[in-house]
Amino acid sequence: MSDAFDRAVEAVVFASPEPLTVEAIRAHAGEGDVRGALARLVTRYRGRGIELVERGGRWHFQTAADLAHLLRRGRDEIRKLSRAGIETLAIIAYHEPVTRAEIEAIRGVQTARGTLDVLMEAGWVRPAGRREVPGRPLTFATTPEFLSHFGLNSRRDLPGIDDLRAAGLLDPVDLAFDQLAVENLGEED
Amino acid sequence: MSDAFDRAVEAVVFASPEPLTVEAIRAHAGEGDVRGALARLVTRYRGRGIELVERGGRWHFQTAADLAHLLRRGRDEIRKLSRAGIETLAIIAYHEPVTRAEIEAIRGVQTARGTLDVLMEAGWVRPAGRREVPGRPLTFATTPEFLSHFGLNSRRDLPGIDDLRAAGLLDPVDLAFDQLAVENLGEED
Amino acid sequence: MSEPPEQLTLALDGWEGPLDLLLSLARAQKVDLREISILQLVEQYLDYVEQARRLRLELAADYLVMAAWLAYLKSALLLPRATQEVGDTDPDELALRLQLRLERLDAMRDAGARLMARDRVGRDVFRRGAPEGLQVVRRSFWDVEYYDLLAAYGRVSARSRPVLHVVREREVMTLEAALARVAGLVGSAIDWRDIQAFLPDVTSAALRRSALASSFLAALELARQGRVELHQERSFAPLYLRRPATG
Repeated sequence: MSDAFDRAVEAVVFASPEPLTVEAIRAHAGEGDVRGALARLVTRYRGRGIELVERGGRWHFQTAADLAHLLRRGRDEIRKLSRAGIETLAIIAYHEPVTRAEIEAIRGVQTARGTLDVLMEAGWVRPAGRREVPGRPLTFATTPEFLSHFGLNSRRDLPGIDDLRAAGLLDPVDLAFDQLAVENLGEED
Repeated sequence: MSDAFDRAVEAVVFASPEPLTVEAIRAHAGEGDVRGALARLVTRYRGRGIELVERGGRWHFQTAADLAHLLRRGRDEIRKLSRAGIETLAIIAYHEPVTRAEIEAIRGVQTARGTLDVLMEAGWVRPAGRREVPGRPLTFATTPEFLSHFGLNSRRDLPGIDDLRAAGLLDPVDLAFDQLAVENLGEED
Repeated sequence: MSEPPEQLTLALDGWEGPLDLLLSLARAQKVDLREISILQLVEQYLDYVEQARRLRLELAADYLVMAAWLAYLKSALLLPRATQEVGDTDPDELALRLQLRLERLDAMRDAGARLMARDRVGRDVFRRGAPEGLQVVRRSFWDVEYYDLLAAYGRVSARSRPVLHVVREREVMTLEAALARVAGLVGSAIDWRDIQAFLPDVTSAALRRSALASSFLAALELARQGRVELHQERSFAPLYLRRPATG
């Protein structure tokens, strides 16, 4: 029965961790018309989600080329920026170019290693050369993506401190609540 | 076209290194009748060298069992489980969730340090919460990998489990004894 | 002294405890464990252990514990029922429990064997040798509004800018002034008088509160010096002052 032999060839090629030569297939599947079996299997799988293909004299199964996009699925995730992240971003926007030490001096707390990474990964912050002072610290600045995300034409559109105060964003009552929240939650969450 | 969707499901299951749940298949293949496609594919592959099987709610392709002799050649034998390991695995599978003390009560010996470790390392057994009795002992249960490795669709397919349950052989000795005592009382009346 | 037969040594090494040995003996006796003779099983076990002892084989303690328990069970089973003391466990019950345990272990041993005999992945059936793999590429979108950004900067600014505290100047009655006034007025007070009567006549409510506070402290100080007596019915009731009776 050629069908029994086809089954054996099919299973051998399927289970092999690497593409197999006709001789290697024969070594497992036993004596028989390996090429004939391979040809029948190619026909059988034509148009299916799986194809039997030969590459440089070696045979293997692969998923159909037109379905390759299914194997790489993109997933969108909406994520919240941490409080430390937003504050760091705001400081960079208002003070750029600014070093890490300056950001920490303004925030009053150390900036966790990951915070700047996240902002750079988001595409909003980039390294902007070194400051010519001892230690030559790296400075950071915002990117055009930052402006476009927040609907700004330029950094000059950012409201000044007086505008923020007028809008109640410097309200010490808020500050008191914020600091309570910071104490309770721990910084840099 | 159901055929286009069948191809997609076929390719996704084929490409996955792990057995996939219906939900995982849908995540890659897209919206469609995944179960219907799987059923059609099972029929399509029946009797071939490769089969599509469901194990514990997860789907994968595997070689037909009757071809084992061709494929085993040149492969490392899978690690042999000790007698204690086999018994412990059987007790967990047929009684889960079950505590270490309950396993020991059935086996009549303490469980050696390595026995449960080996089963967990193989991915067949996992801790499954604590029993709400004094001491809150940890319980153990089997995993989807266990079902998949032993070719079981679900725990209901464990060999002879219905007979064992009907014969009371999965009940603890105390319970079985009490039931026998009640039956004998009934006969004496 | 002859060498102990190797087969027995190996056999004993192979048992996983006394229950395991008992099960093997029981299986040799009958196929159906529900019909085995417990008495016969006990004798077989005791023979086995005795034989091992004669051959000076090291027996683990749990085998000897089981032997002692079985010897007790045997004697209880053989004794006429009437001679047993009230309160002793029924030997038939013990025998039945032992049989139930053996049945359960046997069932699991059998189940394990059937499990191992199934078509197992990697031994009887094989998964695909070189799967392409499935990938999930995660794209992160950050949910930050312009307001969040400005609020964050406002927060940082408010936190880091120096804060100047200015205390407004306001009219107060000093403790010295209150001491002088209360001490002067109490000299003429023979009867109890409300502390309100000692306050200066002022229209400002703030100054009046300050005067009350200072006068109260002055009254306490004068009472300490013995120059005034204080009387109050209860908390928050009016406070009365008068010149000390003996003063």
